[in-house]
Amino acid sequence: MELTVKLQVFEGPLDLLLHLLEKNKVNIYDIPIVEITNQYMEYIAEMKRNDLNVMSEFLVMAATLIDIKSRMLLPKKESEEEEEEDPRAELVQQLLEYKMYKCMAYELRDRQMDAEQVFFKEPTIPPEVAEYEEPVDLAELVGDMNLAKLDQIFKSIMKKQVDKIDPVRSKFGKIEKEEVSLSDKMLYVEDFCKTHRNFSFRNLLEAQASKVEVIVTFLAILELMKVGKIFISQEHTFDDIKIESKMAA
Amino acid sequence: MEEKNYEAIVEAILFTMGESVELEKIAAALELDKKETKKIIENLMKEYEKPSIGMKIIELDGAYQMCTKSEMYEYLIRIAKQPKKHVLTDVLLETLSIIAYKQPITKVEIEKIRGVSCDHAVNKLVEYNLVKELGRLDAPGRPLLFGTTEEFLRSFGVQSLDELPMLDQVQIEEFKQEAEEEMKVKLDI
Amino acid sequence: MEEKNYEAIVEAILFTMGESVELEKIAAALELDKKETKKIIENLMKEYEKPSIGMKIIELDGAYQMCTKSEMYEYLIRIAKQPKKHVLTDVLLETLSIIAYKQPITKVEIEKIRGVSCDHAVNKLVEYNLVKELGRLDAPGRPLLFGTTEEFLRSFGVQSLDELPMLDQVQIEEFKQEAEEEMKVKLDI
Repeated sequence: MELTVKLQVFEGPLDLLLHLLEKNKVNIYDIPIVEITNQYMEYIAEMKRNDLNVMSEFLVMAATLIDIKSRMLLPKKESEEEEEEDPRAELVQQLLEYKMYKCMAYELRDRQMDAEQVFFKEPTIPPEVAEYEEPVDLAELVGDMNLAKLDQIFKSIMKKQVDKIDPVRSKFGKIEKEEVSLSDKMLYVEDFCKTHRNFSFRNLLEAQASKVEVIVTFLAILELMKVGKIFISQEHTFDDIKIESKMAA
Repeated sequence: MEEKNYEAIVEAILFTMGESVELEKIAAALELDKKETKKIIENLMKEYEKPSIGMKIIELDGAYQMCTKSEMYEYLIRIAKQPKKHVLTDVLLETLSIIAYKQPITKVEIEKIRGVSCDHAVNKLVEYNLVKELGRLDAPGRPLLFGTTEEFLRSFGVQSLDELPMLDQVQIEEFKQEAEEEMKVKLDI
Repeated sequence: MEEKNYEAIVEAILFTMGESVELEKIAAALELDKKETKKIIENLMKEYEKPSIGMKIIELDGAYQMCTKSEMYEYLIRIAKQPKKHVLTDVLLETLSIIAYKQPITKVEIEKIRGVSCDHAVNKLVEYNLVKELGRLDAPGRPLLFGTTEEFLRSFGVQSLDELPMLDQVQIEEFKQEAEEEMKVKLDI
């Protein structure tokens, strides 16, 4: 129920994103991606996860935001040969275009309200005139269309139908939701910190069973770093990350 | 509109309704009494007598109706006589082929196959007399069932419905296998 | 009628047909060329602007239709049935505006702009006869192409697609520069 109420407010991820930008009074061209991503994730966390179709649309955008966020966290290439593109550029473009159509939609609504005040008339063709209404000339209409061609059309439609059934995915079983919560993972990492004061990020990831676990572990590390429970260091780009516990043993 | 243009309102009413409208009703819309209303209508009727106007207002038993002047008939007939440009568009052909091979079929089923609403296409095909209603499906909402007409058979050179080569289960299976083969080839690369 | 009252004929045609009538057809009925016919229709349209007349003539993509003036609405609503209105949600309006500006367009392209699946919205718009299929794109999967209908023009009081309210290139540029100015200010601090 809650979901439908919220969805009336946000018609999709771009809509939500625009709302967040407005709420924070920031310019589309200068999205504070870290803040916005956090707020976006908070919103997703609030959504009841009962409509996977809707959720997935929001999640795609969440992934995009996190992708941009992580790219912005990475140190910039030092070579100045090619100017690095702002990772936000594509999103900005998409937001601008979406905003433009949203603006047009309002304009259309105004016009519709004006146009609605008008009445039209049903045709009233006098009987003397109606007699001359020519029947549709079927022979001309059908032209050189024949059964064989119609058959072709039908087959191509049916083939499209069959194509829609993804032969790989249709064989998949049910997808079970994996329960990997960020808070659980944080507890896990904190525990790990108690036994290992200094450890390697890679080692920690090796202990993770699935992709989801790896991702959530990474998020847990970021979160713990933010609250100051751990300290991380890395000598060079792509080197292993060293993690040091800042918590009392 | 500072001063109400009563004549314009009467005009608009008669135009919109198309059929005859009783004096009472017009008076109620104008918020005037019948006598005043009648005077306005009579003025308007006189105005319409001008040859520069193509319509006239007639009185029928205390009701009024706007219609074309009979001098205009010859032009209207010319409009009616102009062959309409009818074309079987892709949309119509696709819809027709689905109806032909899957009849009797409901609009909902057609929509399922094409993925788009088919109201307009089916209505056009009915207008062209290529498709007709066959009755109603005994299911919730009692949806209409559609099928092809005799004219369809004639125009497409089919002797009888049995002659419609059916895409049977076997063929659908073949399509499926074909699609799977294609996928396998892709995965092998 | 010694001299033809062309304006009266056009009036009678538009009145009788009720629906939109293409310029070609009117020209054929008048036995005039399109240019002359257009001039006559335009004169008539101007004539109809007088406040003493309750109707107006609108242009829809090269066709003409007679309807009532919006000032008449309050009176007509007392007597006539409200024309059927489709309530368009934000989703439908956004989807419609994308289709209107980008036609012909496929569902996939619409989804790219809105970031949300648009199946339902497009189907509803087709059902409301605001959007129609324009054929198929010559690309893998032959996806359907969509565009707006004449009903769209009518419902939104637009004469032709060229007349759609435009965020033109200039406006977009201004918009961008504004944003860039703001950025600079921020960087200066």
